[in-house]
Amino acid sequence: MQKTPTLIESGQQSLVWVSGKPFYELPDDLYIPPDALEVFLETFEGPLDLLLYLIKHQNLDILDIPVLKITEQYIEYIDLMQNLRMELAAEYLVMAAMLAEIKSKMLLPRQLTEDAEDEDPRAELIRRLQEYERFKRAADDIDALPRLYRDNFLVTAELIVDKMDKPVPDVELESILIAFQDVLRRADQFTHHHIQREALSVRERMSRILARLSDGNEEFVAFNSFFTRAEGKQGAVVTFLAILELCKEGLLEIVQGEPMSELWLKPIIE
Amino acid sequence: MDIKNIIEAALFAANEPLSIAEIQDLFLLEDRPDKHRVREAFVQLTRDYAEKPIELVETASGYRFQVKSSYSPWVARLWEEKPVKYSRALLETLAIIAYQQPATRGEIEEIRGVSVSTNIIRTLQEREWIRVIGHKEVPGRPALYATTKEFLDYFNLQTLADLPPLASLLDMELSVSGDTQLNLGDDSPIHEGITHYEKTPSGEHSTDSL
Amino acid sequence: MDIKNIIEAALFAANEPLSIAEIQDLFLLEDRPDKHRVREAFVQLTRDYAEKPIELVETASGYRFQVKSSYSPWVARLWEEKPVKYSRALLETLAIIAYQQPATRGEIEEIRGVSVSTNIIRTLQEREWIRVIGHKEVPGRPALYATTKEFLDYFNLQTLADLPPLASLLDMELSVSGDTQLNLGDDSPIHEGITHYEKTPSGEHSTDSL
Repeated sequence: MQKTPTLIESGQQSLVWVSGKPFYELPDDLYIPPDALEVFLETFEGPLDLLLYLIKHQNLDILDIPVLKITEQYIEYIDLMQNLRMELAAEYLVMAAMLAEIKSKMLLPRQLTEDAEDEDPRAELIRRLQEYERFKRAADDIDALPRLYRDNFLVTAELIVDKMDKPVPDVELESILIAFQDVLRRADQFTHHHIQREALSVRERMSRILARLSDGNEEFVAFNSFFTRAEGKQGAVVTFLAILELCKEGLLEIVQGEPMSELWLKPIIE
Repeated sequence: MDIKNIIEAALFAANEPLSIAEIQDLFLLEDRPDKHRVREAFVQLTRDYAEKPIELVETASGYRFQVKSSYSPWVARLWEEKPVKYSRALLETLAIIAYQQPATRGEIEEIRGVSVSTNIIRTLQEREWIRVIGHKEVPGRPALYATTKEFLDYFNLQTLADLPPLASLLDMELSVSGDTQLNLGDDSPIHEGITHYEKTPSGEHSTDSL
Repeated sequence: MDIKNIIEAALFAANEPLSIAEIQDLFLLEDRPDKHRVREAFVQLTRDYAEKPIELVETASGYRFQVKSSYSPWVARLWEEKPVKYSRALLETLAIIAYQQPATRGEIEEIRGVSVSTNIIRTLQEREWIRVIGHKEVPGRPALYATTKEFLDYFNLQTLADLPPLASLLDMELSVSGDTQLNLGDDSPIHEGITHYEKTPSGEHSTDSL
């Protein structure tokens, strides 16, 4: 901790005694290059985490926090963030207010009564810091536990029976929809997927056309044969779009012997 | 057929831990081994595999074979994806639920000092590590979260008591009101939780299916 | 670590048969056993398990452990009246194929953000809910999957258009316009498609997919 003091030390160079140990300069933990601030903010899980960090990195006793010092550092930090117009969670500001309140209470002359129950203004904060710290440690402990697919792997041996003997799970249509919804919600975080109902029938038609093209023995299938009167205009449009889309995706070829003659479809397969 | 061999075959074929009851069910009534006999088989199997790269372990929902963790550097190469690294926010939330269960979201936020994102709760529920076991009888009736057997299975634990001990609070001479935190040594916290919600039958198992 | 033990661990952990090459890939270059050594391990393992209820077998795509068939009467009871639940990954894969068909595995992976295991595809094919209807003309010529008649029958659908509309559940979340992948309101991209294609019959649009 023998680094050079930096921007926060302004006006505060006096020697400080903390828990019986002299401190000659403020640690520079608070100085972070501005472009790193955002990263810095992300590394803290909240105001308690930040406070704990400040305390730990100065070897301060959590049970006897020098509120003045910590408050100033904390507020300095918050100010810095705000000056840089960083998005700061409201909780950070609430904590700043709480610290300021504790600080002011500490500055007031303590009522010298024998009323020992008259709590130290820091008590609540200390309790919360301690509470948070133990769970922070517990989180590390849990993370360190051996876990499946990282430290342990399940052992399986295949059982060959008539596949029919193993009952197959039932699936409800709704669960597929829900699964897809989840997928889209996740995918939506990276890209915009525009899914519309109309697309579906075209997609289906694409599958059908492809299936027909690949099932048949003929190399070419007449373009016209994909259109049936029974489906009406809409059906024709859907089929047409499907063929165009397949064409665009390089899945089939539209072939014409000579101008104005009949069109043929040919799968680009095998 | 030797009972031990049948149990061994079943443990290998199952994709999940098998409980003693599930193993007993493999046998027709007249051949069904008693619990004692099944346990004995476990002991023998544990011994049989002592020198092998796999081992029989007991987790919350039963027994399973798994690869000894000293082999994970090689075995992990079977999958291209790296195992997911969980965020601190998620781990802290999970830790609070694990040690303080049943816990409401508000209680988690109180401890962490920040709001808990819905995403985290949902991820934990999707992983089937936590579930709603009731609702607290306070305004808003917030959901009470608890960990599941799957959580214990995943982390190789038999019971919550196997979790690493939670650090104790240091004494402050400042005299902080002695609010107790739940002890994990026994089941009582969960039972306490249940008393809360037994009065309110509706909806309490709505998320069981997750 | 002993090479045989590592191979044994990997065979047990893998969900599918492992080829000799896949096994060699588990090792760093300097420790990589040659084919001979791997085969030798197989021979040893076969011997090691001779008396056990499982055995090492060679299949078309490699080696795997399987339960000796004489144990199947007992082991099969694991699944009696207790069909395993399909995993979320499987349902998601099925949903993507249903709504976005024809789709390649790569496309599914891209949407899901994680890789799709061969197992899932196989299970869906075995169930006859999906099938390969062609191959996409991009490098590697990946298979294009589509749902089957059996899929429609199972879910009581006449056509895919009877699938529940997404809109009902997705509300505004997805209506964000942005780049459409299949824009029906506007013909231009499709026409472009044809023009393109006339010059470069294949591959040109490989990235158009999701």
